[in-house]
Amino acid sequence: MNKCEIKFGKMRWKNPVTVASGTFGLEYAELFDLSQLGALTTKTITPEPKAGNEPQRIIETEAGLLNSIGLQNPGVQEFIKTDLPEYSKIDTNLIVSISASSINEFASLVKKLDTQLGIDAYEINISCPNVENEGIAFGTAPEIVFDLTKKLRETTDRTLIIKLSPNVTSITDIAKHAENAGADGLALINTLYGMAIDVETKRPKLHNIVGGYSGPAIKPVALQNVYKVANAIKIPILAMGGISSVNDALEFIIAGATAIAVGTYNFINPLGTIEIIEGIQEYCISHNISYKKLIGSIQI
Amino acid sequence: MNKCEIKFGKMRWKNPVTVASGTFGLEYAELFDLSQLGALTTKTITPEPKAGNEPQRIIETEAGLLNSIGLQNPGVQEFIKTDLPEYSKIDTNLIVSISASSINEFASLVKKLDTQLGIDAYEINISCPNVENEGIAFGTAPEIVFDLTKKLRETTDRTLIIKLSPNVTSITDIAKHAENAGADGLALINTLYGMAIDVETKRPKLHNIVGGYSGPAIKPVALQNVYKVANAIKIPILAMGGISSVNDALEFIIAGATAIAVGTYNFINPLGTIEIIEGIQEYCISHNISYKKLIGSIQI
Amino acid sequence: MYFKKIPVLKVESVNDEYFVLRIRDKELTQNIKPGQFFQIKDPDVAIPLLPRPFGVYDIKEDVLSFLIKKVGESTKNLSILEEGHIIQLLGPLGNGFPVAQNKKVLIASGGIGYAPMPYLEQKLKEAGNEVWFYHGGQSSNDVFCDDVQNCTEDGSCGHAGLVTEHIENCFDSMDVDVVYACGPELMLQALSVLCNERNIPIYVSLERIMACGVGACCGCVIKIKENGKVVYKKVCKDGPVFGGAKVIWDE
Amino acid sequence: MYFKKIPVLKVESVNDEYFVLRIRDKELTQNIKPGQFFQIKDPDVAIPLLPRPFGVYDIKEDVLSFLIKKVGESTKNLSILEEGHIIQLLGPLGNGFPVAQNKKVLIASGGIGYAPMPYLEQKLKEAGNEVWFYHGGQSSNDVFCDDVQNCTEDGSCGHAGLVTEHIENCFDSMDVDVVYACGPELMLQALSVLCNERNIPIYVSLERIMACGVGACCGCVIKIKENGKVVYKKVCKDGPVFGGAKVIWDE
Ligand SMILES: Cc1cc2nc3c(=O)[nH]c(=O)nc-3n(C[C@H](O)[C@H](O)[C@H](O)COP(=O)(O)OP(=O)(O)OC[C@H]3O[C@@H](n4cnc5c(N)ncnc54)[C@H](O)[C@@H]3O)c2cc1C
Ligand SMILES: Cc1cc2nc3c(=O)[nH]c(=O)nc-3n(C[C@H](O)[C@H](O)[C@H](O)COP(=O)(O)OP(=O)(O)OC[C@H]3O[C@@H](n4cnc5c(N)ncnc54)[C@H](O)[C@@H]3O)c2cc1C
Ligand SMILES: Cc1cc2nc3c(=O)[nH]c(=O)nc-3n(C[C@H](O)[C@H](O)[C@H](O)COP(=O)(O)O)c2cc1C
Ligand SMILES: Cc1cc2nc3c(=O)[nH]c(=O)nc-3n(C[C@H](O)[C@H](O)[C@H](O)COP(=O)(O)O)c2cc1C
Ligand code: FES
Ligand code: FES
Repeated sequence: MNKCEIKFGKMRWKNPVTVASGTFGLEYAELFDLSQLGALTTKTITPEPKAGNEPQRIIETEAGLLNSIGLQNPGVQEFIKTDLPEYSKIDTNLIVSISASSINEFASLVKKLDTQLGIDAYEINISCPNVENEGIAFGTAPEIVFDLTKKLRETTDRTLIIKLSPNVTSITDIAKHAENAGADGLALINTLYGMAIDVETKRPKLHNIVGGYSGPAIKPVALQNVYKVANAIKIPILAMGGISSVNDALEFIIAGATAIAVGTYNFINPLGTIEIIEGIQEYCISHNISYKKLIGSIQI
Repeated sequence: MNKCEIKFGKMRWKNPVTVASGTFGLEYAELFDLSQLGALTTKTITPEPKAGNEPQRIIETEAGLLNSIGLQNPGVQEFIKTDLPEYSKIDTNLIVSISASSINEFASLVKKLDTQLGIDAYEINISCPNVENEGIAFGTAPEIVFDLTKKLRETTDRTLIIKLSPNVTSITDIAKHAENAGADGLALINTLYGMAIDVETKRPKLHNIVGGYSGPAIKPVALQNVYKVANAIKIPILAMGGISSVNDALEFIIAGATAIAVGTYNFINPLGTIEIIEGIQEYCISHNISYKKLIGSIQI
Repeated sequence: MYFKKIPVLKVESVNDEYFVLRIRDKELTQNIKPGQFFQIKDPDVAIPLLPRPFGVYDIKEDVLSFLIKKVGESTKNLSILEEGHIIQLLGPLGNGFPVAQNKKVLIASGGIGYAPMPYLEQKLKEAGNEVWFYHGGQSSNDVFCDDVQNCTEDGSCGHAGLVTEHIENCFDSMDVDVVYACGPELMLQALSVLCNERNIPIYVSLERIMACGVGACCGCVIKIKENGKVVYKKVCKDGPVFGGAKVIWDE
Repeated sequence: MYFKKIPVLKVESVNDEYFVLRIRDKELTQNIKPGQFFQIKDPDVAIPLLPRPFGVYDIKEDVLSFLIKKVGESTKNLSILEEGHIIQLLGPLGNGFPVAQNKKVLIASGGIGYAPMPYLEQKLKEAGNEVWFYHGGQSSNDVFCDDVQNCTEDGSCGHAGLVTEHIENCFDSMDVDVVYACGPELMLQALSVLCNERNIPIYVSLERIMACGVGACCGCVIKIKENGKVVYKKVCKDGPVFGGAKVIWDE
């Protein structure tokens, strides 16, 4: 009697919890059985290998983490050869996060991945703040989001999740464009822009100057975005941003998220996802509410 | 030999520290001599009295504060009668923060205040997230910011500071429009949008559902905005957002702020402004740098 | 109003849930009205950010005491402070209770609402009032002193039942001029109704989440009836004590 | 690799700046390579958020020890933990030092870089190596053991001067097959140059700010020369031990 199964696009999840792209890897298989997760999400894969940004790449700040990894990844070829077979062995949904620098590049990346078994969904990362002149431009222009989503919708039958940036005037506008173009679901939020300076050297603490801000500090902002978007669209939301406890996860679900992803908190407590899965189930039982009813159950 | 005097628009400040609008009041005169501050900033005043939003209006969250005060204020008439005479007695600059619901209303508010002595600058609050269909719309449309600033520039000779919202796709775009229309300086940032939910009652913790997020959690975001805007404009910046220590203030100054404002931290340490003023002076002395040189001294 | 950093004189546990925090200071112990409060924080603790408000429990010479219930992070942190640890205090804050003169007065408290009442009782007695003191709690854990009329819901100490029931009975037998109350809002609301019916003035001390504590942020407002209108009043500055008849209670 | 919550066995102060943290656990003390480290955090402390990496200082039976220098919030917090307080450990992590067999080896450490060396020394000796151990610090405060060649910059203990200077002298008189080093980067860089000139292989253990500690986040990379190209390597997973000749040192 597992009360927390969900449908997300064409996928069925045994529970509503996955990991946020870029914050998790197969390394954690040493610690627990990864098939316990509702889904796995890969770090973002690009058409060609990416070395990533110069270090310093991470710095802890006020209740959060700044990162400028710069989408370091081995490229799709190597991903298919090395990582995908490993992921495929794990008995849960696989969401492959991808990024590219043009609509056509995105489409051919999806085409290439579509030839492979073992992939259940694509998360389209149009919101990474760490890749110059790329990625983020997509995420801020509603029309481009529409065109990109439409093109990818024509390209694949697999579940298509568009991951949105919070660094915009109207995230609902962009969300609606993605929905109208045929997205199966949305993921939000990617990191906020943030920065830190060393006052002794007068240098930015990150080599890239500006980084992506994640962790507990961004939770209220993420929650507000999820609530707003949930009220504007009908497709399911995969929510993330600072989730570090069962309580945090529940707030997002009550605000309207169908599923949640744990990001930065993996670094603090690698077993946090499992504790959150159990906690959600316990909440549903002790509050005598089905998971389905819990989604968007906010009382205004 | 006070090394930290500044010019801000037509004002001269004895030091670069003021308080953020809405987070300070004459009540604190019981604790210290308010003339020690470089400037005082009033809470936002509107043409008519405003009762403010229904409670619950504040809630502490992850390293920050959510508020939905809703610009509670006695209106300009009462402000001129009761508060202004008290403020005028304090020997420092007075920045009056104002808001209104149309360009014309803004202009006549400024006209009314222009008849009064003792006001050194207006901070134009076009970025309050807590007033429905009002305020925030101004802050997100560059053309309206331009028109509003131009109109006010034609209305008054006093220092005109436009206060910007971080909840936009491109804050630099809006900053440039304000500068081009004749603003003397910019204030940033106002609060981020944020939200919190009580998972037992399933109700938003704020009656207004969404509130403004301030405090340490938003500092990296504010710093990034200040850095970006400082690189795009020439007029001075009054920076705020989570400043809670001398170190925080220095980061903003090194990023390009001419002056800084302490907001939420007043609630935590009402003498924080004084400690920050002293700390900035000590830093300049121990690092043998003039305050003027410190502004925007970031090493890239 | 002062803002001071002062060493903890002592933290004394009352029982698992309650403790008394004491500090020693000449200035802070001057001219404090019963019902006034302080904003207190351990400056070494970054989160929670905000200080927390606590009413004045007792003043003996230059020792100022607070009776505190452990309910969350801040109160738990305060409960384990050691002697000499520096804490910050802002206050005294708020209006405090108006102290009647030579009247028959009734003090009613519930749970941690007991905290400001012993000091109020002392001031009332000094002003020549005849004082009855009723206190209610869930169990004997919530009872602090034998010298008052204690009621516990589980009957583990004093009278069994709700303190409001006992007070209602008393109203029939005693002639009360003024009521002072602090405790859960449902209790304050019920008492206000009882007093209203009998035309007895009642002063209630309210709690709201606070940020500044001094009236600057407008964060802590409640709705009050004033001259036929409903207005917002700041619990920190206009209160925490309000006339019970004027308060618009939450549904 | 394990993730465990374990009670503190003991925190022993070495002097004002350094302390030793011990825990007892059967599993965690198995198969640990010298130079490997653990990510440690007090789960009761919300901020700093991230755990902090510490090298293995000593293993005796099932007792695992860390030698830690107080430099910021987390290390200060760890230094005042009481026996029985639960801390979380993730590890062992990283590649560790490759242990030579029957060679003449030199260990060089500076400051807190001493931490992983005693355990390495033990393993090297067990593998039949002849070991010289040089350690340098600013003052006698940074010296931990009399059985090694200590150098202090202020001359307050052992030889006076920089440890690198002493090692340079030794290279002339001794025949060293391999060098193992941990300490400030300037020292590691200088040693790498000395070794390069003499064609002696050197392994250096590096420090970088870490988030995940396991290779998942790509946060802790440094630049390494590999097959004529410059590539990023993760200090947490590909390191913390690297061939000194391959490291591209920061300017
Ligand atoms: C004027 C005034 C006087 C007070 N006097 C006393 C006193 O003498 N002794 C005492 O023990 N307590 C007193 N309180 C209540 C005390 O301030 C709260 O218990 C305290 O703020 C809780 O802090 P926390 O971090 O431990 O708990 P939190 O984790 O902040 O909160 C725990 C629970 O208490 C609620 N809460 C938080 N802050 C307040 C608040 N300010 N008022 C009401 N509920 C709150 C929260 O919503 C939550 O449900 C007083 C409150 C006010 C406004
Ligand atoms: C693989 C590895 C093994 C280590 N082993 C030990 C050990 O055995 N004993 C020991 O005392 N220390 C060791 N360190 C260093 C230790 O991790 C840092 O001193 C610690 O993270 C500082 O945390 P803090 O919160 O006290 O200080 P913070 O306030 O975080 O930082 C204080 C200063 O230290 C710097 N710093 C923070 N984290 C690191 C880090 N991970 N590496 C380098 N500098 C950092 C900061 O930039 C800052 O200047 C090791 C580091 C690594 C990477
Ligand atoms: C170190 C790090 C690396 C990240 N890499 C990616 C990435 O490759 N692709 C992506 O879409 N998001 C990436 N993110 C963003 C996260 O997936 C997530 O959206 C964000 O961190 C907010 O969630 P959190 O606060 O729980 O971490 C990264 C975040 C961090 C902290
Ligand atoms: C309780 C509260 C009330 C505020 N009221 C106003 C206001 O009336 N006008 C305004 O321009 N900004 C207002 N602000 C925003 C602050 O001036 C400031 O821009 C913001 O809080 C960020 O600074 P901080 O993090 O230092 O508080 C308010 C903020 C808080 C917390
Ligand atoms: S707490 Fe700020 S006005 Fe009452
Ligand atoms: S700390 Fe995450 S990869 Fe090294």
